[in-house]
Amino acid sequence: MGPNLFTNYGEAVSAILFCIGFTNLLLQTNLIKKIIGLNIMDSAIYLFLAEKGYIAGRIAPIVVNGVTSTERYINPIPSGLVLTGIVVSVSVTALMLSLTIRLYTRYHTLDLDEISTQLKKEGK
Amino acid sequence: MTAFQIILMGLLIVCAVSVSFSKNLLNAILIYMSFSLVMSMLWICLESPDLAITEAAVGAGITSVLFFVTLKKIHAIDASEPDTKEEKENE
Amino acid sequence: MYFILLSIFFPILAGLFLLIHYRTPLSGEKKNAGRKSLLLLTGCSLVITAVFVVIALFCEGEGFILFYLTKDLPIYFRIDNVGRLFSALAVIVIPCAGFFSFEYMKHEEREGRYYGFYLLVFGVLNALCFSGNLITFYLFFELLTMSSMPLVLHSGSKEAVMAGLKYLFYSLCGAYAALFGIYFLYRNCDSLTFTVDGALRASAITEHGTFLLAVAFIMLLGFGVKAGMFPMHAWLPTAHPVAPAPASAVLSALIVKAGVLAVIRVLGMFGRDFLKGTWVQTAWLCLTLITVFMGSLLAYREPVLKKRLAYSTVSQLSYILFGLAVMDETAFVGSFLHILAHGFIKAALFLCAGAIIYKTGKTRVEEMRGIGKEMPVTMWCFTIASLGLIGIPPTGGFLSKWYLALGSLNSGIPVFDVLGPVILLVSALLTAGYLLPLSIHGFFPGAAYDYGSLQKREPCKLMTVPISILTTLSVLIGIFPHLIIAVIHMAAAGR
Amino acid sequence: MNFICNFPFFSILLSLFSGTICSVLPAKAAKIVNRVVIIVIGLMSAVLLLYLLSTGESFIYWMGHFPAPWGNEIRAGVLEAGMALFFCIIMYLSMAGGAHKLPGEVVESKHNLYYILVNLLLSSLLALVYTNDMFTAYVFVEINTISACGLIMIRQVGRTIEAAVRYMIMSLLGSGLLLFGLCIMYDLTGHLLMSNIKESVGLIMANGEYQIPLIVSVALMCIGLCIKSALFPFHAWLPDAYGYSTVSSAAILSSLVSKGYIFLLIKIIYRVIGFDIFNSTRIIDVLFVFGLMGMIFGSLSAIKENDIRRMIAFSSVAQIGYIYMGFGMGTQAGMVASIFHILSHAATKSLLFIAAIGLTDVSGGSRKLNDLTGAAYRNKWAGAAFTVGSLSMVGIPLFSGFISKLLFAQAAVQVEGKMLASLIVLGISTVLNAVYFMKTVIRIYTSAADTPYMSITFRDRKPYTVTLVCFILLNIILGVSSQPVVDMIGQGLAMFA
Amino acid sequence: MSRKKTAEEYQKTFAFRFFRWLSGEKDPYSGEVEMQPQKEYQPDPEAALRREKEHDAIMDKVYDTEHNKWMHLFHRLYQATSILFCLFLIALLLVTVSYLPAIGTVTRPVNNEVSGRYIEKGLEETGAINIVAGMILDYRAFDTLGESHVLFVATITVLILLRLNKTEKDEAEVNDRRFEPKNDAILQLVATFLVPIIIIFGIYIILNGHLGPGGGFSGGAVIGAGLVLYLNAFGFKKTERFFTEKTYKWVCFFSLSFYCLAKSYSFYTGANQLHSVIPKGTPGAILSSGLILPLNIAVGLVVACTIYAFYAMFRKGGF
Repeated sequence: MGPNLFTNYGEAVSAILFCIGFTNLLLQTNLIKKIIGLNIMDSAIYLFLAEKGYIAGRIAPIVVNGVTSTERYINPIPSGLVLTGIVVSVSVTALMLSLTIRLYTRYHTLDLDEISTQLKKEGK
Repeated sequence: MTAFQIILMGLLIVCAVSVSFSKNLLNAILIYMSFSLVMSMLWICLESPDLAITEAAVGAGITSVLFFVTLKKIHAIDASEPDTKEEKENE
Repeated sequence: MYFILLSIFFPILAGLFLLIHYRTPLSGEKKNAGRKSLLLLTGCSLVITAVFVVIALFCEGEGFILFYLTKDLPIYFRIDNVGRLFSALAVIVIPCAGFFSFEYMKHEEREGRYYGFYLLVFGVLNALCFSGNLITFYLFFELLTMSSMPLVLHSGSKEAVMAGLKYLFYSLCGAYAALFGIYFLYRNCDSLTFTVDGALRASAITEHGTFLLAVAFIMLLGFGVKAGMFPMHAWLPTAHPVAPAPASAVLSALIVKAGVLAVIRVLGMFGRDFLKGTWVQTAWLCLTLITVFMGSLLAYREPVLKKRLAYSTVSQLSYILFGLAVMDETAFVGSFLHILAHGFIKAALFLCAGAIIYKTGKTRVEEMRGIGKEMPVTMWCFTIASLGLIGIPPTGGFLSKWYLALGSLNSGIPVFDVLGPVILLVSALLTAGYLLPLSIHGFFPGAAYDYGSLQKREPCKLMTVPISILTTLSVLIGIFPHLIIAVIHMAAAGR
Repeated sequence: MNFICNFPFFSILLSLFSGTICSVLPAKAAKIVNRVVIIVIGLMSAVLLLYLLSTGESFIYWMGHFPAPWGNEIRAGVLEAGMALFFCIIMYLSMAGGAHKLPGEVVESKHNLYYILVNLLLSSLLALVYTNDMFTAYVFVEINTISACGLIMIRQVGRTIEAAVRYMIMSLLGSGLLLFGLCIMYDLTGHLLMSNIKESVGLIMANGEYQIPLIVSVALMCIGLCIKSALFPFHAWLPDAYGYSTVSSAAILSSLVSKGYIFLLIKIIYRVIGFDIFNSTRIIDVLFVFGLMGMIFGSLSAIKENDIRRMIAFSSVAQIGYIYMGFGMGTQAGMVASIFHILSHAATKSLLFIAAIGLTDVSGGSRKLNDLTGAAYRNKWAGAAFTVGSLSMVGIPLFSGFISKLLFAQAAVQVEGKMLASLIVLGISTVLNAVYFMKTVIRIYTSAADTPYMSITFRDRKPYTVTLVCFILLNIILGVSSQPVVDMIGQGLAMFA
Repeated sequence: MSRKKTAEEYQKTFAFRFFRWLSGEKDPYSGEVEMQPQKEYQPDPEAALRREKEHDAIMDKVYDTEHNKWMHLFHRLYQATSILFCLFLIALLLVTVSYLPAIGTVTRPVNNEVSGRYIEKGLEETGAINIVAGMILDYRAFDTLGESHVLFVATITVLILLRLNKTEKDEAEVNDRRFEPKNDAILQLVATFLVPIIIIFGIYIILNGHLGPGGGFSGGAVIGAGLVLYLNAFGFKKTERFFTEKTYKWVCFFSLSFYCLAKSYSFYTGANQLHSVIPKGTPGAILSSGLILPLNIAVGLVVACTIYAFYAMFRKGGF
């Protein structure tokens, strides 16, 4: 164990959240819950990223009164990356949900295992 | 501020875990919605208002709406084909 | 030099042309016209190629590089005496069997495919004989497998397909084992060009000596698959009988010899001095002797004629490999003589068997009682060839076995110098046991034979002439061996 | 700055823009736009490749007004330009080869959407090839994933949708891991540009301070990309996805999409982490072992398969195993072999998919091997093409597959510890490949007694046949004159470092 | 006394099998098909049917999840290993986190010259007060270009999946009606007040993207949410008057094309060191910071339309 586990509690929490999301995405057989897991996983990564930009005692990177000094603002890069990331995860969520609807109209279940069982029974 | 952050993070983990174990899909979605809200609060604490706005609009707003409409659609599909619904209920 | 290229690529192109042009099965009214042109084309191609090869045989030169596969792996052709002897064998057997099949394949549907691949095999065999380094050799070795497989599964029956697949897998396994060795040779040699006295770097021998021995053994085993050596012989008795008879003749006489050729080349690459007296030699001798004995024994028990001949091939090829394994010059001469003798004899025998099947439809030995009365020319040839295979003077078979035994006795390897000739002798007896009864019962069917049902069923000239030519040649080798032996000695010295 | 240096930027933007344009065009116009764009980009890449070969140096292109650590950048070297050219060729041929099947597989009103997806896929591939920035790479990886998913499920059969869901799940796991690894890497180095990260990584390795997080981050990125490129234990989605989507999709997916990720991995290895540092971690051993397992299990699954397209799909699993085995050797030679195999596999696999569709067409649309008996006589060109593809896969000399196997073996011989394992598995896999491919070839050349199906000749389907011929030629060219390609790969890798 | 074995007994002996192998009749690949009488291949529909039935029977047996013990066992094992894997992942990540540089401090490598320049020169070089907006739309605009195309390609895939043809659409519409509240008066009243406010707020966020928190994406999402509310209150009939698929198509097309072209211009001039003619304006004014404002508007339009399109697609497979 390294020295910074408790200082980095935010990152630790996001790591745990990441794993919870990951587990949900991997293990839940219900598609909707899988998708929620995916969203949790993505949010965890964004939290992880946002923690990196944070510097104690500084304010958001919006220039106030034309003061442009590094001493004053937090790091803007992670925020920018997270913004991009959020768009990606919304798109993916929409796509996954529409896939879910399509699968449901066809197989009348949200359970992925059951779907694959049905598919194999079809034997096509 | 730190204590507040820690509470929020604790809430995040609670939300995430309870999503995994909730049996009802609607509950799961609602919990996820609150997860997003907590997340956006956390981002305010982390001095990232851009993210907070976006997360509030997207995570709590759009994504949840999409989840709801999916759920509704699924119930509609079930209702439109009564046979399958009965089967489901029998189970 | 261009004749080498011509002798390789002319038949390949001709074969491809036949494959493309006659791709649909011939049937109905068109069949006769189509067949005529097909046979004309095939015949012309065979003759022209033979002419090219004969001219190429008398070429002298350094060889030339066709193109580079990768930076230091050229596709390189060269003529040396080993290649000359092999291609001399090929240039006689292939046209003979080809003309034989003009009659034999008369009633088949997909003749175009058959002749196409037949010509491909011819070209690839020539390339194999003329290739100047291991990578070229390997390339055409694989192509040989690929182009001869369609001959095996020509009939398209399930049995033939399975046999073809079996042939393919055994060959590929063997070829890969060989390729495995080639990688190491490539790393430990200055170049992959063939030599007769070892191309390994001296430093490599001292550093990885044991490892290289294992590599040599794997390569021998790998190429041995093609030559039907013991643990991987099973494809041979499966594949040969299901092929059409002329194709089996080519398979038995030439294609399996490609494995022998490969072994000779590999032996040259590693150098005899490197392998002599090592465990590799001992193991190899053991395997060959087991194969010799086992093949004869199995042939002895086998009732189906073509299969019996296939087992006999297994046995006879290991005579050759034994001679190479002894690594003695006399035995080497014996091996080479046996390559030629066995090539002619086995081709003749298979063609005879084909003629019998074609005319009477009989495949099992016990049905062939009195066959000699029905088809005298064929059976006479069969008998003479059988005598050659057994090793009765003055045929080529006698001479080669004599040299083999002599070489083995001279070699001074403990145990094997005596054991070898003994097993060869026993095997020769077994050969007599499985071949002669056919002739005896064929000519003397016994009192119970119904002479009334006897009818003359001699096949036409297109069949008997090739058989006679091959039989005659097998005898001639035994009578006038001097020229050949001189060439073999030159080959052994690497000239 | 020479005008040619704009070409990478032009090709990415052109394909992105054409995607947008196609959304308002009718299907026919969209098709033409798609073809033209691919050709134009291919030409630009070819010119760029020649230019780079003549100068012998790679160049950096600013995406914006700001230089290295502040703005985005793309970078072009010989390898990148060559890959872009190759991707264009394969994509064009795949699209042309599958064009005649499209109306039957996709609803008429959705054709222009299909071309949008293809355009965007191309742009994301190009961006992955040219990018010099990790986060850009991530964004385009997502575009790649989503458009690949669209390509899978554009033919809406139950299987494809299920496969698309599985594909998305696996890919999202992969992207999650990739992004997480990326974040850790960003935390440690403070940069997102590849060249700057590499400097910092060098410093970190020298200081020895953050070594554990560094290795974890590298491992996460590697695993993420492995999952996305369907390395052996993560291949569950692959057979359905390749087996049931449209022909062009299958060809593109198998030959390009997974290769895009693999190329990104190569970039990460060389340009972000550094080849030597990467080799000093144990990650390469893991890649090596999974590669070997993939080679064997992929082939075994393919042998059991009775559906020709699923069989080819499973063979992809094995081939990707080859590529990772090359990475796992940890030498320059292994890398060259892997990259060559990317090319040869792309050329061969798309050929096989497209030939297979020709064969199933003349067997009443059935894909069962039993029904394909004699199909090669009914569609001669497809039969010949399938044979060529199979021979190449088995590794018969004169075809591209042999050269890549030769290169792998040459690389293996130089690595003492992994030599025997890789050579033996290479051999086993060759024989297994032979088992199922030659079985199929013999099957399609076995004449069936009487079949109710129609034959298809050259005249019936000219574009299709021409495509097949092009593919065959490509395969043979790669197999016969491989040396220039190998040299180019070596030169490109040298420019990478 | 030796006894002669019968043929059947003999077949079981080792010697028999050994000789079979020796004589090459035993085939490692195919069992015992050797040397059977030849048969022509003939398509046999009955056999095919039989095979299919057998296949079905096997499949039924295998996928009879309730009674298949192995399946259960496999599932358990799979779950157990996955949980173990996840625990392992958690442990690994925690260890990694513990080695990472401390959070919230200035000295961590993230706070280097890159972020320094963004903060110090960002206002001057991009003209945007919101440094984040300046960064994503100017310094790292290529990422953002990619991002908007992610959204675009996601819409395309949703279109592929959910867009229905004419007849299906009517059916879906009927279906949809049945499950929607019919003209709920309260909802309509609330919506009449709320929707304009929401949309105006969204527009504000977009236009202020370079001045304060927000930007094209979040503003677009807000407008989209307003549209969705409007749709829910008044139904498709009303929205279709001003928003159809065609509108969506062209709005998206123009916004994205503008985005592409504008950014291409800026990339091209940047890379070739040409002077860009786009004025920066005075920092703080609405019309300032060069391309950022128009880009934000374009993105906002795309996002708003996309959100609405998603919702409409999900509801009834079309607009």
